[in-house]
Amino acid sequence: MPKIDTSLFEIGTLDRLAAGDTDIHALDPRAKLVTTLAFILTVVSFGRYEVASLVPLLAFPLVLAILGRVPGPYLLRKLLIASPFAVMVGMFNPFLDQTVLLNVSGLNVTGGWVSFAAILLRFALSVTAALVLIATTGFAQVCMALTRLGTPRIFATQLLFLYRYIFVLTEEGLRMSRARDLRSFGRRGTGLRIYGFMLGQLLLRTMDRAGRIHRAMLCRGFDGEVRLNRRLRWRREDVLFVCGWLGFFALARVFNLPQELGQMLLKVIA
Amino acid sequence: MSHHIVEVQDLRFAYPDGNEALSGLSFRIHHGESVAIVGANGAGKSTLLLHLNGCLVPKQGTVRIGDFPLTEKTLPDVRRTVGMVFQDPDDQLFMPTVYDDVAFGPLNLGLPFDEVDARVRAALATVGGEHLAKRPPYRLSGGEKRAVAIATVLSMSPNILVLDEPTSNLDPRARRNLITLLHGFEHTKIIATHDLDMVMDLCGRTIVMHRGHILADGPTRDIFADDRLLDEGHLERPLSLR
Amino acid sequence: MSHHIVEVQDLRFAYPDGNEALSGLSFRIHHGESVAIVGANGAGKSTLLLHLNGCLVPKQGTVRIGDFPLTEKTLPDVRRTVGMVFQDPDDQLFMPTVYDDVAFGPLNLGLPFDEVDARVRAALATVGGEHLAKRPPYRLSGGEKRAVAIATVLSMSPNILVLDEPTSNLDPRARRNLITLLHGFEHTKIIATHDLDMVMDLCGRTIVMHRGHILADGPTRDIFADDRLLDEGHLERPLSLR
Amino acid sequence: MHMADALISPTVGGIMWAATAGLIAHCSRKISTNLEGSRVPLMGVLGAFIFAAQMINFTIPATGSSGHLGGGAILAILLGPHAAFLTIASVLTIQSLFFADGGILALGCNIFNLGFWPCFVAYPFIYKAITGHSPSRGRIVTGAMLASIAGLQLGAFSVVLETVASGISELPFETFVMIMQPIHLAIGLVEGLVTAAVVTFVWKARPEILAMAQGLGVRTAPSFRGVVTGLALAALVTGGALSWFASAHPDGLEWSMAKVSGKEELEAPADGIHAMLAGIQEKTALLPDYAFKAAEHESAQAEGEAPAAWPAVDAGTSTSGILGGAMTMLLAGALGLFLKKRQHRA
Ligand SMILES: Nc1ncnc2c1ncn2[C@@H]1O[C@H](COP(=O)(O)OP(=O)(O)OP(=O)(O)O)[C@@H](O)[C@H]1O
Ligand SMILES: Nc1ncnc2c1ncn2[C@@H]1O[C@H](COP(=O)(O)OP(=O)(O)OP(=O)(O)O)[C@@H](O)[C@H]1O
Ligand SMILES: [Mg+2]
Ligand SMILES: [Mg+2]
Repeated sequence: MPKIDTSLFEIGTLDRLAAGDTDIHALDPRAKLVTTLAFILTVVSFGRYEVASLVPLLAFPLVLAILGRVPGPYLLRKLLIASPFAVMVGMFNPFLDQTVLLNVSGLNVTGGWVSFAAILLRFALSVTAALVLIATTGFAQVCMALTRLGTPRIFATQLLFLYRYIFVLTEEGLRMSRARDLRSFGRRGTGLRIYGFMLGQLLLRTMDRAGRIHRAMLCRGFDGEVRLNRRLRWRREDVLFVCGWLGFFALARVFNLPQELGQMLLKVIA
Repeated sequence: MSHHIVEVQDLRFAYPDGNEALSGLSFRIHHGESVAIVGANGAGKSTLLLHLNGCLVPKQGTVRIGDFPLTEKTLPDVRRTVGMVFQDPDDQLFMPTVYDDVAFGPLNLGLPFDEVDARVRAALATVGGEHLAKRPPYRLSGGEKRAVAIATVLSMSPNILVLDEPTSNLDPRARRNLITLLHGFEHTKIIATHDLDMVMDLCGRTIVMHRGHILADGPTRDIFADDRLLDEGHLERPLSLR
Repeated sequence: MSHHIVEVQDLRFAYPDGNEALSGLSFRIHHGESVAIVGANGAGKSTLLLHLNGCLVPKQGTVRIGDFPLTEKTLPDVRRTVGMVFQDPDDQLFMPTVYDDVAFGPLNLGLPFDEVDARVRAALATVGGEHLAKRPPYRLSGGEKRAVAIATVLSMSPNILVLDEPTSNLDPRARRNLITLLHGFEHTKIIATHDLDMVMDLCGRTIVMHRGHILADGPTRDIFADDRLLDEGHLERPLSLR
Repeated sequence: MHMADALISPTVGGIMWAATAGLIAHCSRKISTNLEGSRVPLMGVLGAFIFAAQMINFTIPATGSSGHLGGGAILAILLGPHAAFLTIASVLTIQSLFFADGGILALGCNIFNLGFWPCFVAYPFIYKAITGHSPSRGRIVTGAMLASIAGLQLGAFSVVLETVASGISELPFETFVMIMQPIHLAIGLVEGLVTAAVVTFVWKARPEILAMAQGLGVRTAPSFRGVVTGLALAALVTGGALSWFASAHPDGLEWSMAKVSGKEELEAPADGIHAMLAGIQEKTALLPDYAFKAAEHESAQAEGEAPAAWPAVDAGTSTSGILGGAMTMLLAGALGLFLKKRQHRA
């Protein structure tokens, strides 16, 4: 229960952030969506032992977060909350893969540790990119971009509805849960049987509500399609944004930028 | 002008579980009238309203809006003419932002972008909700939600406004503001409610329903003066008349 | 006897999104008092009620029920003492029949079968709902649901009754019946509502809330005579006082 | 059991995305043509119900821990397979975008694992087969239980396959299976109980709702069978592709198993995996872990010498790597500061 509670609160925060009006917010949602997808694909296409060469990619979420005024501490907190699965599965790598890859001044670094670090870095990159996308775009806009990019309309519409009614229904669920707890005295009443009744009850109410919403929609001329009164137009900024970042991703993917930089430095020093 | 007439003849309706919610109603509401539908819980008020724009289809009897009986074919026209405000604004505000919600109807009418925008602004201005345009509906207070729900209907410029318990859960000031707002509309208004004091303020005519029937239909003052009738309809004389 | 005292001191509470719903409240309600909590939409009434039996935990300040501060340890006791009726009876009625629903609390208290049965019957009789015992709650009318919701709480024989908007969506007769019913209880009663006429009928004392604060706390007659206060609290003079 | 982006390879992610996208497109067509969009609000709101149901929890008998509803099976029963699949897909989308549960690339896998099996396998072949046209309490309970368990087992097994085929995690196949399947048997049992309880409640209170859902299935029955066949084929192909990847490059599995069993000598070829990463062609490929290994073996054999593998680093490269990495971090920090400054001035 606390988990979904805080998750909902997070949705609220993302909503608030998405209402901002920075240059990043002003970009076409399609541009941001496409670039973010390309970014994630780039990130996961790196080899499993590549850590250093992933580092330059940090630039993407970082720049967007700063320009789009997404607070860093917030992103960090979200990362931490979401990390357990990746950490849990990746954690085995150091034990299972003991090949020595590096020897840094007498300290053996095994492949397992390197790939573990790579997993964590990929995780951080892909999750922050997705969060920054929502925080600078807003869910409705992302849905709209999805439709424009070929996602079936019915799916996008459905997503919008789901999103809208999460709040209404979780409130209902919370109130029912409260009502039960008040008469349960922490002992009985929280078993499966009662739970089934409660969920059933909640489900019936939910379906009734769906019926009422559908009626409300029909009353306003709903014909199977949900339209938004916004125009999407590619501007020069959007094209620049997409091309610039895609170029950068390609660069970072092809050249090991840190490596090159290090070699240059070494040469300069030498 | 006859376009704004609402006529119901011998209307019957049963829910799928066999419950006969309306068992033979007839009335006729004229252009510009403001009519209250009152009665006990479960008398059939909400069910009746749902028939006025074809949300429910009668088992028997007819509903006419203007010169046309309500049929499959006239449905789109009727829905544009009859604007319906539901009891729970959460059922009516389903879009991501207030703006999108108010624009939903006009967009479905196929209006051009600028016309839609103008209508949305006008409708929000009428209910005093311009500043809410960008907010998501679930963040609004009860009174704000109700006002926006009315705006979503106004933006389709209906001729007839149908409201189901518009003042429920509003604080006294929000209620007063709403009543003032409704006073300002010259639409035909049909309002189902338990708030008899609002009826006194707003409606010249009252229809009393009881178990799917019409118990009485007449000038509000007369109806509220008839204690036996009120008692039969599970009603009470409004305080302003005591 | 002191067991029935409700004391709130400097209560503060903020929802997770940072919204400060209560910002420093203090009051003391004595045994047998009947107190109304009124105020605008969003003033914090419901939030306050949820603190009185530990559904929400204060960020700062204390709640005392009887002689004990409300803590994790005293929670079960407090919940038996304070019976809470929610605004929407649907939230509260989740068992397959009315009987089961009213028996739910006493069963969880670990009472023997006969005692539970006796309590259920008594509670249903008090609200005039004996004939509903076998019906499923989701098939009841609004007024019936409300009565049963109160019975579910009465069956635990609380000393303090807390009600959130008990008259909302009731028809005038159901509302009158409820008021009569509540009149008959010698419990301490705390009622959050927008129905100021019910307050006039039922509560000797009124607390006016505004934006998480207490704007006024005193005899109902005095409060409703103070037009400036009422205006500040988004209220109106009840019709029975005009 | 949501998979995360960090743990899957682009190949696996991409294949599953394609499979899922195909399924979504197919289901959308089914629904929009059959039902004129009228089920859209119901689907959306039921999706939200899955979240709301998590507000209520229950105590699992004898363990004292608490559980809640997962949702795949119940949605399939209430909505029929197509609408349910779309609803599950949208629930998972929200979770991945807002709760960072799973990830965008892994979304394809997650939707497939948690949506395909309950909707297109467990529901038609288990639940409907058992309840038939004359549901009784016993049949509903049995059907719901078995469908939930089967759906989750298949889903969990897919997670294992996808993870192992991706080769990012070092967890060996067998170990992973031994962890995942029993855990999900327990989860499936609980989910089955809950699903059965809720469905029987609805069946008693409002039988018409279930009849309606079932009726939908019946109405689409002729094409439905075709769909299931098609989807089963798709699943076979997908599964085949996955196992082809696994078997064509067996070292992903064998290598890690060998590790567990302590056979160190198998390591050398594994180290060669990234040997060719110097070449731009391979660098830009989307299949870093598997696809080029064969090629690399061939070329290594052809040239008769093992190229210097990145992991077998010489001191010079690693120093420059570390130095460069640190510099990049510094640069990023500087960039950040610069942007912040500019913003304040703006
Ligand atoms: N979806 C439904 N299925 C079956 N019966 C229903 C349904 N909705 C309403 N009813 C029944 O139809 C009758 C009329 O209900 P309706 O909601 O129209 O009453 P109402 O006058 O609006 O009551 P209230 O004042 O409580 O809103 C009642 O007996 C009610 O129980
Ligand atoms: N779950 C929640 N999360 C965040 N804010 C909330 C939540 N519930 C209520 N609030 C906010 O807390 C404040 C007090 O709300 P509360 O429900 O207590 O008001 P109320 O006086 O009961 O209003 P009403 O008369 O409309 O019932 C409001 O500003 C409301 O928006
Ligand atoms: Mg009604
Ligand atoms: Mg309240």
